[in-house]
Amino acid sequence: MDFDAPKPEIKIVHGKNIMFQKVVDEVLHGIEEEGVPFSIEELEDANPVELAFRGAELSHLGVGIGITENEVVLHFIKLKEDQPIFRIPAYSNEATLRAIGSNAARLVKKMPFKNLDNTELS
Amino acid sequence: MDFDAPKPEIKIVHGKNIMFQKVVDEVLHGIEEEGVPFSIEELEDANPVELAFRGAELSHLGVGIGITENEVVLHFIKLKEDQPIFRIPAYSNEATLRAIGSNAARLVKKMPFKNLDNTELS
Amino acid sequence: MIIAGIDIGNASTETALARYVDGKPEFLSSGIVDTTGMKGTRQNIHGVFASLKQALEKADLTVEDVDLIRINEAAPVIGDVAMETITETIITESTMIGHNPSTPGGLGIGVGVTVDIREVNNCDKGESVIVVIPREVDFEDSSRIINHAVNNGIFINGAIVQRDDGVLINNRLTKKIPIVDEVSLIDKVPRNMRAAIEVAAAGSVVEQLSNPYGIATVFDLTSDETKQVVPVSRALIGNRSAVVIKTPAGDVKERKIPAGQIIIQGTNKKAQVNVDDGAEKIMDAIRSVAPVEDIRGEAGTNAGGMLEKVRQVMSNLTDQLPSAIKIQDLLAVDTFVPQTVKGGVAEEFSMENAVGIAAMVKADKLQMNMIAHELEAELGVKVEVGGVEADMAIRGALTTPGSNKPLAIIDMGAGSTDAAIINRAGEIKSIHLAGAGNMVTLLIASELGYDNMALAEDIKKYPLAKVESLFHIRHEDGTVQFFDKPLDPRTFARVVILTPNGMVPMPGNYSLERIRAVRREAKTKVFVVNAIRSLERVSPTGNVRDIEFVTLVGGSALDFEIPQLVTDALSKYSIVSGRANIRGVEGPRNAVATGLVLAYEEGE
Amino acid sequence: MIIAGIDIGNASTETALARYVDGKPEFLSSGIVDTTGMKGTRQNIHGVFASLKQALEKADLTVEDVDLIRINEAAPVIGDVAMETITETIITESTMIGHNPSTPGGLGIGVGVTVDIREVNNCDKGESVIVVIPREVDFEDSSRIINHAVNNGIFINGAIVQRDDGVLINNRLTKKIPIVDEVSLIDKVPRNMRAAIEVAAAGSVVEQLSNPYGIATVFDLTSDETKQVVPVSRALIGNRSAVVIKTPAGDVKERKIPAGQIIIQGTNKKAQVNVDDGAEKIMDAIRSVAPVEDIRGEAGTNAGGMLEKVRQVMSNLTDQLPSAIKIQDLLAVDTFVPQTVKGGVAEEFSMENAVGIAAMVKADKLQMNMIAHELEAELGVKVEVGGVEADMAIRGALTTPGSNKPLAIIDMGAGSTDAAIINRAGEIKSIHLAGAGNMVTLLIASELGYDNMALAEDIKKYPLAKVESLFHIRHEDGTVQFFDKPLDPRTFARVVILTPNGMVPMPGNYSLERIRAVRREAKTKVFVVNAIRSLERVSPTGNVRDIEFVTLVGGSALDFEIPQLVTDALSKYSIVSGRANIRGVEGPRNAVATGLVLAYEEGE
Ligand SMILES: Nc1ncnc2c1ncn2[C@@H]1O[C@H](COP(=O)(O)OP(=O)(O)O)[C@@H](O)[C@H]1O
Ligand SMILES: Nc1ncnc2c1ncn2[C@@H]1O[C@H](COP(=O)(O)OP(=O)(O)O)[C@@H](O)[C@H]1O
Ligand SMILES: [Mg+2]
Ligand SMILES: [Mg+2]
Repeated sequence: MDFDAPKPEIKIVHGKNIMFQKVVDEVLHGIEEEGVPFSIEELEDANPVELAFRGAELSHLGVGIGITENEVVLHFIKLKEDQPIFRIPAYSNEATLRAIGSNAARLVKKMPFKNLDNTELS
Repeated sequence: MDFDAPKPEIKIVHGKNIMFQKVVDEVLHGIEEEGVPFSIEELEDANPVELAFRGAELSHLGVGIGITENEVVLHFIKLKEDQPIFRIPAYSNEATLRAIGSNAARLVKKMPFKNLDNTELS
Repeated sequence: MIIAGIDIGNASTETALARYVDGKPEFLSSGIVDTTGMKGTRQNIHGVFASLKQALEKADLTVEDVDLIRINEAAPVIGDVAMETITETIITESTMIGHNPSTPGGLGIGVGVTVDIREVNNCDKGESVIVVIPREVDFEDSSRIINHAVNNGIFINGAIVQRDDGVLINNRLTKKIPIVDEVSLIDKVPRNMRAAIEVAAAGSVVEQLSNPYGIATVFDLTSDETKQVVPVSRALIGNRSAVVIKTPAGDVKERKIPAGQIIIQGTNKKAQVNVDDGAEKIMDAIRSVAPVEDIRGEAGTNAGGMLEKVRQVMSNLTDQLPSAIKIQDLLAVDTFVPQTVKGGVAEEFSMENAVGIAAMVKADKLQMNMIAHELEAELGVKVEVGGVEADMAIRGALTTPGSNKPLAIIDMGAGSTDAAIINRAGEIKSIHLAGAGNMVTLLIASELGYDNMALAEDIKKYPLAKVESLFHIRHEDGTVQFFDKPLDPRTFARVVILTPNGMVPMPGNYSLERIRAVRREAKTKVFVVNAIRSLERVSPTGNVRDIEFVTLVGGSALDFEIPQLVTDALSKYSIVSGRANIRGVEGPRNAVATGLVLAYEEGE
Repeated sequence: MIIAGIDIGNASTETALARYVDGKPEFLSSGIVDTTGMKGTRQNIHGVFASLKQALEKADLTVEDVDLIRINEAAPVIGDVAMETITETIITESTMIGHNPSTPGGLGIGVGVTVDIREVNNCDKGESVIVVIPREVDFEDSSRIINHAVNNGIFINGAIVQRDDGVLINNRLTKKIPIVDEVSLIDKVPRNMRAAIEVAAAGSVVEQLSNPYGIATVFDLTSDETKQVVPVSRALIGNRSAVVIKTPAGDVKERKIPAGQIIIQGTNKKAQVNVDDGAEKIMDAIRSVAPVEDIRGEAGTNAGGMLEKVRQVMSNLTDQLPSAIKIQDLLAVDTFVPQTVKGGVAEEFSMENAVGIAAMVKADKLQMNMIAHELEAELGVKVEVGGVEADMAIRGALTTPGSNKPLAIIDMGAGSTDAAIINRAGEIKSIHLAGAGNMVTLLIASELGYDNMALAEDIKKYPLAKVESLFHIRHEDGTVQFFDKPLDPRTFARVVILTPNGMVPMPGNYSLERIRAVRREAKTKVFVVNAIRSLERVSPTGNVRDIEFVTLVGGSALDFEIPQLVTDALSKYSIVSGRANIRGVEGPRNAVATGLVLAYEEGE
């Protein structure tokens, strides 16, 4: 059997005209270090949870991240729309922003999540 | 963390006014024996691959089965729409019909597929 | 008349309630609660109340209905456990980094001189360099500097990075290099030294640096120098990435920690043995001087410390002078303990040898009569001390369907493993040995490097599973189980313990199979060994083979695999054994309590 | 001048090409192809051509440029392997069904008399029944009949089902019962007998029927009868579902298959040993009579058959009379082989003990001179036979950086493990032992129950992974790898071998860890054992400890874990060992070919 599929990617969705490129970048770095492909989309919507869920719908891995001025949200297609896995403030420090990106990748790679308070479960 | 999700089910989609209840039943028995929940939907569409993909979209497990007079198709949300995992004729024998149902469940349970020619990989 | 048999154990207090009709007991119900306070002390009374109340409620009776309470003449045995590491690994001047970052960068092997990335532009054209990148330099700067240096003709052949930036840096390089990241103590990486760095593909392990001749090839070593790098190469076996740095005096050593002697005083003989000779030698020594009167450790040594700690705990518990405490049996077990390597630069750890010890102490005769008196006063019911624990346990065990005299029992509790045997004539012989459930828990905790004993106890008692998605787990046997609601993200992709109170995620990176193997081995090392040791001692001939039937009783016989491990081992001696099923309904619990009721019938 | 060293091995033919300048060799290239035909026969010439051509092409040369070809004086050693099962399990009148259907129905334990479902309405009210449901009755009829019978006051306490209908039936019952399904040979289930059926929860195993006292409780057995059910209960340990049927004469036995004797004729002594005494005894016997002249099996026994088969294969290969073939070394290994239980009803299988044997035969001096002549004639280049294989291998191995005289090598090939040692004075001693790569492959195949040797060879050579979704796999070390395109559905949820030609799914239900353990153990049993055996023989003192340096060469030294297993084992004797790196570039390959070139320099 030989068949083909769309590229499996994590989808990051953020609001228009973003003033928070630094936040997006750190999240992307978290994904990149874990070696999972991703792509970015810009949408009007202002609710980060909706953005994240929209990302999960667009992603063929079912994993989406929504980013607004205020929040970064990680969502998974099999969850209820109003109940994402993780949400953190956009003003979180660099390590936490990277960690939520890592966790998106780890959801795909089936690896234990990083703690978002910068401590590993130990 | 306490959060909720829609019930994870395999979605079976078949054409309207079906004359092939027996086929549907055998597929369902295959799923039931494996212990995975399922639900059934009726749609106009006549193309079994489209029905199956529609099922995969509706299913929160991402697994759909499309059934028409002619064919039974197993699809998975992460695949390209025109490239389902398995397709068998609707006139297949009981064991094969059950097996495609089992395989839908096994896709969810992450268990090796049954061979659709009634032989286990050995 | 209504009789209650109550067994106060080290860990649990059990009740059997029966009505005597025509001189025959008819069992009504049973009760079990945790023992309150040290066995044989006044505090036990609360537990006795609770246990009795539980049984009475099940039978719809009250204390007033009870005519007689029989409590056990407790075996005066208490156990404690300790652990002593006997090897250590030391790195002098860091020469290797053998850790496994989850996301190293690049692939292959690179050799060069270690240079701080901020000084790399001082290097000469044509020089081969491994850059060292501390936390302060971010991945964008790092990759820019490297690309620039490479353009200037400096050979950058690898990188050692403090942050988790390996993939990020590599993705931005024009010429890809192997990168080891997450090296926490980067300041300890020596500069201006020759270094080799190797990163294997996903799923593979380093091949060059884990082979002494591979290191020799890289550094052009003489055969004498090659001999010196053997511990380095061995330590790197199985890693996906590695760094070796050649410092003039650097070395990795495994050394034995002199742990001191154990002195075993028998009735007639005396033996001394070094703890670092391992468990086998210690057990041989104990066997050679049996019966044991006392065991002491050489003063001022770790062995001394370990045994004196046990003695101290016992003395506190029993309110006796430490010098009056006699250690009368000891179970030593060889084990491994993960320990951080001294002098490592990336928190490398290695599995060090250790010896685990369970000690058993005979306390003063416990004050069961005092307890009986107080109970009688408080309840207004006649209370008597009903007989020796082992005798009662055998009587209880004989209610197991399919069992008959002659019969041996093994009572697997928390602190000690007790065995008793009854012959056709009804004569009973019994023995108490060090090492039981608590020892298993200790071994599990130390081999996995956990301080948390409650966690280790859960690992012991409950099966494991792997959380494979937010919605399903895979059990130890490969079966899959689905959940309607998503599982706690803290358990995601982790090994979990399936406790009755929910899934407990396991810290660390152990695979399910590893934890399972540790668990089963700990159970084998303690209970299989003690089953055979104890049967040897009670066998009329001293030979285990001459025992036909064994039933397993006690809390640890409830375990989901201990009985099968023991049964399997005993079957090699043609012994029929299995978990007891007291009165056909209680399983391995309630043997002594049941025996206390039955002994009344026999007029004891 | 240009010299080619060509090594014709049992499995591969290797070339080293060099230019001599000022009496010093400068290596240009190398070549490797599969050996054509049996080593030492005319057919080898095709392989020699191909191997030489490969090397020449890499160096941009032609045959005309070559001044001298040196081929090896081949070690006249051929190996073969065989396997003999020495225990079997037999069920007389089926008394148990111990298989593990993946989807049994219900939960718990049920006891009753076995009745065909079509006759259940003849049962009396109040009777306890286990229904037997053959293929002809579908799940809808079955559940209707059961519900109806239950309504009529018959106690249906369990079901034994031929089809995979357990869950389907159970879902349609008003009163849930334990159901074991997929019982293929349902006609062998005895009717009108007392039976007990147990189904455990997902992830758990049966507890009652795997305990002899549990079975005794269910069937109310006497202690003598309990003794008889021990093999039944043992066989059920670890299953999720089980059935035990009490037939008057039913029994499960494990019995030893008398496999016959092996007779080892040494130069001075002779020893006999029973094959069913196991590998250890056999190896002891061989050690006790060394040096061995010939090994024979007792005529008319399995042992005889096994060794005569080896002799026959050898005689065919070498064109000698079987009686002229002398077996001069033998490696026996204890192993387990999954075998279908005789008399089982659900294709139960059990792991039976077996002994695997690798035999080594010294053939006649091989005809290397004839090959040299033919080559010379065909190529028009001078060809000479260059020296004893072991000497050449040592010379080649000494080009490994970090190595020096004294040095030992272990050449790990396909049929034999050869060792050689060179002392400071340059004197060489060598030995050939039975058992190498092919033996590892055989052990893997038989322990996993595969007939397919090519599959077992792949398992040996390549790492495993688990396919966890249609898009990703998990490697042995836990690392995850993603794919853009969906993987072949035939690999889904299976353990796969990561061969260079893609993923090969493993048949059967083995876990990755199990296969990995079998693989590593097979490697240890053959190569670690033979490394020590062979070094003992070449050590000047007979003591392995007196060897300082060992390098590993040959095809099996390419393995991704064999060198590390051997290195680890030898390090316990304080021996520095590791994979050779011939000329600093060839890894463990090309030792003999390189040695052939170097020996010219020394004027040999
Ligand atoms: N369900 C269980 N599975 C495994 N071990 C158990 C279980 N319940 C209790 N234990 C173990 O049994 C031991 C206590 O046994 P018990 O017979 O109550 O001791 P004692 O006779 O000293 O009162 C402890 O080590 C405990 O961990
Ligand atoms: N990449 C590899 N990994 C593991 N084993 C290998 C590899 N390549 C060859 N082998 C094994 O090496 C053996 C052949 O070794 P070789 O040295 O070529 O034999 P010979 O010296 O008899 O020609 C075979 O058992 C084969 O399975
Ligand atoms: Mg990293
Ligand atoms: Mg089934």
